[in-house]
Parts: sequence; C-alpha cells; structure tokens
Amino acid sequence: MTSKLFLALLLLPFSGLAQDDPAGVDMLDTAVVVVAPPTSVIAVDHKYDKGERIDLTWVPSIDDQLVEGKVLAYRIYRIVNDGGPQLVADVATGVGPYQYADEDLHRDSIYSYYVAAVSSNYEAASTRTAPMSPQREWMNLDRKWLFLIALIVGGSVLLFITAARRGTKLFVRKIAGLEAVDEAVGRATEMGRPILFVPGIRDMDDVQTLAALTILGRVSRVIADYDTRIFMPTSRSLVMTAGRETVKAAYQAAGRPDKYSDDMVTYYTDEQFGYVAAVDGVMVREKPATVFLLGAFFAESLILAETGNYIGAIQIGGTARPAQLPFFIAACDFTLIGEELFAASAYLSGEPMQLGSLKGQDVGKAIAMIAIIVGAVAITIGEAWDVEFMHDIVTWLSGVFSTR
Amino acid sequence: MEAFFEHFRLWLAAFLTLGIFSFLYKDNPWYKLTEAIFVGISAGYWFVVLFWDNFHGKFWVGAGEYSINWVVAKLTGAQAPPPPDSSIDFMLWVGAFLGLLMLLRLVPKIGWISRWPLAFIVGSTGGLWLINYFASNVMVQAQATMVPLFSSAFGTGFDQNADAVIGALIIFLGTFSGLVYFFFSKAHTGVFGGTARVGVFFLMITFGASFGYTVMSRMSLLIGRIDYLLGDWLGMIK
Amino acid sequence: MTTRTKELIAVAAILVFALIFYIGRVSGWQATEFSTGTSIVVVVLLLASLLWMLALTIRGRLIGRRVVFLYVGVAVAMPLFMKLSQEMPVSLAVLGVYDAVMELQPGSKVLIACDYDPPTAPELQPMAETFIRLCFQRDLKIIIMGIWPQGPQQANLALEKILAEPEIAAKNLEYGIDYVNLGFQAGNEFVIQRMGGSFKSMFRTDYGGIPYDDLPLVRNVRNFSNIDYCFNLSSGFPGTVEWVQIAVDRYGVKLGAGNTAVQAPTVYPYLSAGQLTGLLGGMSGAAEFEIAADARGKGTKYMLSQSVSHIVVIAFVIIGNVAFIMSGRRSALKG
Amino acid sequence: MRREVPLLITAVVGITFVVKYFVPHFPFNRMDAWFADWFSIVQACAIVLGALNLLKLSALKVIGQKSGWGYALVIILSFMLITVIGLAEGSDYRDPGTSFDWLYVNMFIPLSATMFSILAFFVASASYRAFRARNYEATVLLIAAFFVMIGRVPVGDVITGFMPEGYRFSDLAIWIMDYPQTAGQRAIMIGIGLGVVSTSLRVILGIERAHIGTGD
Repeated sequence: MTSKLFLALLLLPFSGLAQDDPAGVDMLDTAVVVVAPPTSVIAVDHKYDKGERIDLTWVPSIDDQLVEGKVLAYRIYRIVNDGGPQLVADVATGVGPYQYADEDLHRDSIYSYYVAAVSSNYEAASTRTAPMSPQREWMNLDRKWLFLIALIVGGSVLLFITAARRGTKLFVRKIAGLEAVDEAVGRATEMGRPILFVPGIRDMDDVQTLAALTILGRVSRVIADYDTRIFMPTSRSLVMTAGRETVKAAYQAAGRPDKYSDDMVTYYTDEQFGYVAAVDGVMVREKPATVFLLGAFFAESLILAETGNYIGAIQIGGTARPAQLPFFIAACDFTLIGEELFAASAYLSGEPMQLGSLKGQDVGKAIAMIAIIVGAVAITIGEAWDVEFMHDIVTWLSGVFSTR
Repeated sequence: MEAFFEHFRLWLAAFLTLGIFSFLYKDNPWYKLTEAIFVGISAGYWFVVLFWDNFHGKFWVGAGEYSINWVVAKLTGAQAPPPPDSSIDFMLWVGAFLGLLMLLRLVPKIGWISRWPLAFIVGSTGGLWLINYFASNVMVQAQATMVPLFSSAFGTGFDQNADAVIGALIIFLGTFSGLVYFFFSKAHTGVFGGTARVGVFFLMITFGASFGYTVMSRMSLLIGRIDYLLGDWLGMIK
Repeated sequence: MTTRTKELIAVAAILVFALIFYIGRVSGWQATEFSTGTSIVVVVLLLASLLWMLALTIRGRLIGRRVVFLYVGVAVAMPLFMKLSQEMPVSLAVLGVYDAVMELQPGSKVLIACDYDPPTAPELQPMAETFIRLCFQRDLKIIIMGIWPQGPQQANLALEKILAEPEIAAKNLEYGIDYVNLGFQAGNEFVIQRMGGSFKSMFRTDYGGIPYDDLPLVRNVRNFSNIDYCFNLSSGFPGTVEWVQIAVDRYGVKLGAGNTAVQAPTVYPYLSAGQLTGLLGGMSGAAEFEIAADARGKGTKYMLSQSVSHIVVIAFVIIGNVAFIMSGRRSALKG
Repeated sequence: MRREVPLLITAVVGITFVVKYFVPHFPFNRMDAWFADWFSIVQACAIVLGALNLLKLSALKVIGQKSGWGYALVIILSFMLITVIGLAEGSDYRDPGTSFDWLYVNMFIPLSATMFSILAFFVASASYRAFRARNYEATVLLIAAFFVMIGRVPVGDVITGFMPEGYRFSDLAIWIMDYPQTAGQRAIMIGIGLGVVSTSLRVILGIERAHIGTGD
C-alpha cells in the first residue's frame, strides 16, 4: 500500500502530460486523494451459461459511500493462470449496483480478480479473489417453471386435439368477425367484384404473418368454391412465395387447380408506405367488395382501412398489435382482436382437431386467471395482516412466473 | 449546373409531395404517376439495400469472400489466405444455401425445392416465438398482475389509500374480465357473459385510450410536410 | 364548366401560386409572418368556421370528407405563419434530461444514439438539434451513432445546422476531437450488446470511413464505461426499450431519451423505475426541452400547429356525434 | 417427398428452437444470432423473386399496351434507375454525396413522409365518422379517447384549471393510461401469447400446412 502511494507521488509531476484525461489536469494543484479500497470482492460463476462468464460483486470503497466524487471509478483486474494482472474494465461509480460481468472466458483457464478504487490520482486495490474457472451447464434451471407451464399449455393443446380426433364433441363460442367471412365472400361473388387480402407488412419471421397465411388458406378455399377472384398484394417476397403456395393449395383442395394463377399474389415493394400507396391505388381502381386486413400492421393500418371504408368494401381487420386495433375498430366492419387472429384459422376450418387447439389456449387462460387470483389474494392478505404463509405463497408464485 | 440541380431538387420533391396529397381529392393521373415512381424507386431501394447490407455485408464479407479465396488458392496452388479471424463465420453458408434453394423457384421443374427453406423459416419462426411470446406475454403479464389490492404501503390516510386501492382493483378486474372475454369454450351468457361484457368495456377503454394517444402524434407528420412545402420550397415561412 | 375543367384550373392555379412564390423566394422575398393581431383574427376565423360546420350539421347538412381534409390542411398550415408563443410548463420528465446534461463536467463524453428516420423527424429532429446545441454550449464531447440506417444521416443534418450558428461556430469545434459521427451499424439490439464489450468491434470506421483509432475523441473509449451520458432518439424498434434493457440494465449506462409520442407510453414505466433519467415525449417534449434550454425553435413553432390540429380533431369528434344524433342515429359521411 | 420433407423440416427446426430456450450450451446459445443472419441472407435472395415478379407484371402490361401501361413503364424505369445506380456505387452506396443518396433524399424521403402524413387527414375523417356513440361499447371507447386526447393538449388543463392539481384533464388521461388501459392491454397480451403458442404448435406439428403447398 505505501509503495503505491510513493509511486503515485513520484509520478505526480509527470501525470499532467496526460492531456486528454481531465482528471490529470486537476492533479497538479491538489494533493494525492487517498481512498480506501473496495471490500468483499466476490467472484462467482454465472449460472446456466455455457461456461464463459464470471460475475463480480463488491462493496464500494468507504470513501465512495461517504464523499461523492472522491472515488472516480472502479478498475477490474483479471489474473489468468497465474499470469500478470490485466486491466479488464473501468466501472463508473454512482450508477450502482456494484458489479461486473466478465465475459468470453474459457472453461479450462483459472481466473482470479481484484478491484481497485480509483481517485483522481490514486488507486487502492482490494484483495484477490480465490482462483476459479467458469462452469458450464446443460439446462437453464432458472426456466424450469416456464418449461413446466409451457408444457402444460402445449400438452393440453395436444390433448384436446387427440380427444377431438377420437370424436369428442368440442364446443367453441361464436366469433362474430369469423362468422362474417362466408357472407363477405358471398357478397363479393354477387357483386362480381374481387376480394383483397392484405397480410400485413411484416415478413415470414413474424407469427402474425404465419397466422394471416393460415387464415388465407381457409378464405381462399371458400373463394375457390364460390369462384370469386382474390388478389393479394404483399410487401415481402417471402410472403409472396408462401402466399402463392397457400392459395394454390386451396384451389387444388377445392378441385379447381385450373382457376389458380400466380398473378393472384404479387409483390410490390418492401417499403411500408410505397406498399400502402400501391394498395390504396388497387383499392380505388379495382373496388374490391371485401377487404381482409389480417397480420402485422403498423401506422399504415388506418390509411388502408379508411380507404377500404371509402370505397364501401366490407372489411374484416385483425392484428395482434394493440396500438393498431382501435383504427381497425373505427374503420372495419369486423375486427379480430389479438388472440382471435390466431384462433381464426382453427375456427374457420371447423375441423374438430383444429378446434382442440382453441381449448388448449383456454387452459392457458385458466392457469393465468387462477394464478392472478391466488397471487393477488395471497399478497393482499399477506400484506394486510402480515401472514407469513401467504408471503410464502406469493414468493413461490412470483418465482414460478419469473422468466429471468 | 449546380444551381439548376438545386432548383430541380426542390421542385421534384414538391411535385412528388403534392402528387401524393392529390389522392385525398380522388384517384388521378398525377397520383398514379407518383405511385408508380414510388413503387419503382422503393422496390429498387430495398433491392439495393438488401443486396449490399444483407448479402454482401453479412454473407460475402462474413464468409463467402474468404471461402472462395481459399478454394481458389487451393485450386491454383497459390498461397492460402491466413487462417480466419473471429469476423469470419462459416455458419453463414447455411443462410446462403437456404437462399439458393429459394432461388430455385425460378426453375419451374425443381421450383418445389423452395418449400424447404420456406419450411425452415416457418419452423424456426414458430419455435422461436412460441416460447418467447409465452414468456414475455403470458408469464410476465400474469406475474405483473399479482399485486396487493390494498396494503399499508399505499399510504395511511383514506384518500391516498382510496386512489391506490381503486387503481389496483381496476387492473385486477380489467385483466381478469378481459381474459374471460377471450374464453372460447363457453358462450357469453349468464354471469360468464356479464363478466365478458365488463371485459369488453375494458378493451374498449384500452382502444379508446390508445386511439386518443396515437391520434395526437400523427399530426406531427403532416406538420413536417407542410413545413417543407411552405418553408423549404416556397420560402413563405421561416 | 365541367368538373374536369375546374380541376385543371385548380392545378394551374396551384402551379402559378407556387411559381410566383418560388420566384419571389429566389429573388429574396422575406418570409411571411403574421402579426399578433392577424394571428388572433386567423384563429378566431378557424374557430368560427368550426362553429359554422357545427351549425350546418345541426341543420341537417353534413359536410363531406374532402371538406374535413381541406380543413385539416389549413388548420395545420396557418399556425406556421404565426408568431404566438404558447406558454407551457416544463415537465419533470423533460427536466430530467436537461438536468442530467447540466450536471456533466465540461469535457464529458456524451453518446447520442439516433434511431429514427425522416418520417418521424418533425418530432425528433428539434430534440436532436436542441440537445446537440446544449452539449456544445456546455463544452461536452459528442459521439453520434445509430442502429437505424438513416439516424446518423439525420444527426449530420442537425450537426450542420447547429455548427453554422454564430455562437457555436465561434467555438471552432473540430471533427474527431469535439464530435464524432460513428455512423450506422446493422444488427439491431445486438449492436448495443456488443458495444458493451467494445465500441470498436462494432464501429471499425466512422461515418466517413476514418478508422476508429484515428479519431482522438474515441480512441480511448473502450465501451460504455467511458461514456458519461447517453441520449437515445427513438421512433420504434430497435430503440429506447432495447437501450434500457441492454445498455442501462446490463452496463449501467446513464440514459435519457427522446421518443415519438406514439412510442412514449411504452417507455414511461422505465422513467418511473429510474432506468431513464428523463424523457422527451413527442412534439410537446421537444417544445418543453427547447424552453428548458432557452432556445425556442422548430419544436415550439410546430407545437402551435399541433395544438390547433388537436382542437380540430376533437371538434370533428363532437360534430360527428352531433350529426349522428341529429340524423336519428344513422351513419353519416358523404363521400 | 415434396410434402413430407418440408413438414419434417418445420417440425425438427421448430422443436429445436423451443429447446434452445432452455439450453444455454453451444450450439443452442448461438441459434438466435444464426437465425437472424440466415434469415437476412434468405431475404436478400428472395427479393430477387419479388423484384422479377414486379418487373414481369409491369413488362407484360407495357407489351400488351393494357390500360395504365404508361405507369407500368414508369415503375420499370424508376426501379432500374435506382438499382443500377445503387449497385454500381459499391458498398458505400449510402454515403452522402452519392447519386443513390441523392435519389433517396429527394425522392424516397418526400414520398414516404408524405404518404405517412396522409394519416393525419384520415385520422380526422375517422374521428368524424367512426367515433360515434352507437352503443354502450362505442360510447365507452369514445369517452376514453376524448379524455386522453384532451388531456394531452395544454388546452385540456386550461379548461380544468379551476380544479386542484392532480385532478385535471392531463391527470385523468394519465390515470386512464395507467389503470384501465394497462388492464385491457394485459388481457390482450396474455391472449396473444397463448394464441401464438397454439398457432406455432399447429404449424410445427404439421396440422396447419397450407404454406407448404400441395403434393406437386
């Protein structure tokens, strides 16, 4: 310790040369600012990773706790396999918590650390941590509850599907927006006008696009039966490709493969508003009788829905983006709200197997609802009357539902 | 020449801006022209961006160039390039392979192979989001709703307490009844239907509030465009 | 006269109008600014016309959607000519950003992450300008970057404008020493994550292609620990949410943010949890920030248009409902 | 073969990505990043299909002199213009001063910003037409929207200036956003989460298979 102080004093006259270090400038007219080192430096293996990270925590220097601005930063030093200390990082003070995650380590090396408190011209090092190596784990046990609950929900989807396959009758309530699909397609047939299907503006890596395509499969089956025209402009090439496969399959299933043409599904541009400009143009020129707006929509939702409303089309909108739902509600005749978008394809198919999956979703909702009630009641009783048992329930429940 | 370009630039942007605005009156040749330009320019823009950023920037720089150089060096007997550093990731070849399969669509006879990369993307999208959505939407939101309905932490006086109690009750009831609305297994009748109706009210408040919130900010875009027309172009305002 | 002729005349009139003013502008006409009196008259006229529409509606004559469109256009345009300034209190969220900047020592390094594009510039550009000006006034060093391709371009526009202002120009700020634009890096939130390890790994060169190590300002900046304050301008994903989750939660960065009004509600929870030091939300946030920094600019000017347009929307909701009730609760809007 | 292989791929890849979430070990820990990279490369390849489709359709219109063929020609020309310039410019195509940047700033930006700003007009017409007290639900929506709208403009607080602080329109707006709005949002989000689980499962298990097309 004293040798360090001596060194610092020795270097004092020269340290002013470090021009771009603002602390270095102060140094010339102040004495050495001695600070106490941080204490209780602890290095632990980061749990549930592949063995490449060690987490460090420490108790800040007493000078940091008492005087603001005295300790400027903490320096983390790492010693690998008995080598010399390497400076790994500077951690700013005052932002707490006092911790650092050392990443990109190797499982076969041995690491030891120390942390130094740095003042404007002095560095106080802590003791070294015990040498250790990062460990790797195969399973992230932090997520065991998530796994279990997901398994229950997923399992009940499967269970109901198998039950339906065996012939169990499943009841599913009416969903207004979906009841209207047949009518909407029929109307287009009567009027001899096309049907416009807009699958949102996201690519195939969004589940809402997947949901839109599954609905497209059902809708285009009905369209093929009615022998009406469908037009689907897309803003992504992959969606165009998948859309063509979907529509083609529906026409084949309806026994009318000759009626299908690739021109039913076209790509315009990836640009959000370029696509909107084109679709708006299609709407006012082709005057579709029915417009489906299903998938992931952003700011363009209202532009499309208002134009559709203006041309007098029946509109069925649906998205899982809560911010855009009000616009569909304002301008569409029927709106599929969030979950209903995902339920639509199963509902429209009317196949018992598909309906089974909706029952599985209900199990998930039931779990969530029970958890909410139990959690809220337990925490309320626990807080109001300080019941130890209730506290335990709450701690356990939030542990279960935590997804760290 | 430069001065000409400066004038041309301002007029071009104004011409396009007014062309789009003319759609508000009705569909017309000016809008059709602007729309065609927009579709062409933006499709081309994304073509170029995806080529340079995704194909060149990711694949070619990250793996393709190195691999090809290496193969060429091996074939010609020249000196092989130095061993790859951390910026080279041969896994990118998988992406290129999938992309190539996708392009087979252009060959009618074997176009069906393009379903493989499609199946790959659909599968990974499904698998990836299945758990992610479940964790962040279901688990986290359910956990967040487990709040005390009344508690000493809310404050001591009745009036401070009342606010917090009502707030907590509303969140609890709203979430619960909203979930009841989404239940598919039971018709909306009786007590169940009543709760579902409460849920609908909460959903409507949610939509109303988000509408009110969003509406207000949409105006700023128009302000920006009008500022361009009247300020940058015509110089009528500062 | 047929409709077609009328339409052609209208287009011709717009063209002539534009030509006159364009030639005027080129030959040095001054910008028009309404005096306070005129401004008040215009505002009164706008309000009166709204009342008139209401009266028409009550008498059973419904207005068409083109009238609504025209009205919105005029209502937004007129305030841009006005000199009226709105009084508004500066909210705590906005003060949070201002105070954080004021607390920084001269020479501190500020990272400005520009994650937005031109369509949202009306809201975010005034924030960027005010923030950059404030930093330069306080002698702070600015490092600009973006994970939206067009963000750093927008930042350059702001820099250009601020550096041309006499007060800032007098400081003779130098690129590379006082400010740096590292440009855009693809990779969304992963960029932030990797910056936690090393900035240089993500930005090998700056916007103009100068190698990272040749820029004196950032040469010694290894990662977030060398940054004193970070300000994120964001209009969506990836943006403030990702910056909070990665830069703040994992690397302890001090972060302030400017958001579009659409996005602001999703970010509010981070503000109340202290993960953000402050938040400028939408046009009003921009205007308040300008007032706090004592530099009234576009944000304040736009805010007047914004307020008028809000009143118009609310008025149309009321008129629409009156029409609805008057018409015996039938839907009503003519094409 | 044509139908089974894609179904198998979907199932295997889907299950792998689910497992990934629970296994921190290589290669699972890298899969997110890989998928993002692969997807962007596939996107870059796929846009060739989209662009060719757009050009083909437009070219057919021009050749057949169908109605609006002039506009189709404009699509082809403007596409070619920016693509040729962008590709010729090299990987620094985006830098300021390039021709690509000029097209971007003076054509692309005005176009997309203006199309976006059309929204302001539609917001007004939608407010005028759609937000009516048709029934109880619509009335609730209208009232919530009204309070939040008015609470977000300074005028709102001027009107309720006589009320003590904390009870003005802006406070009401914040209250609505914080409580009823949050509650509704949560119910929607939980529903969406479960909907995604079930849709993904159906896709992975091959119950939903439209996107894969048919046997030939």
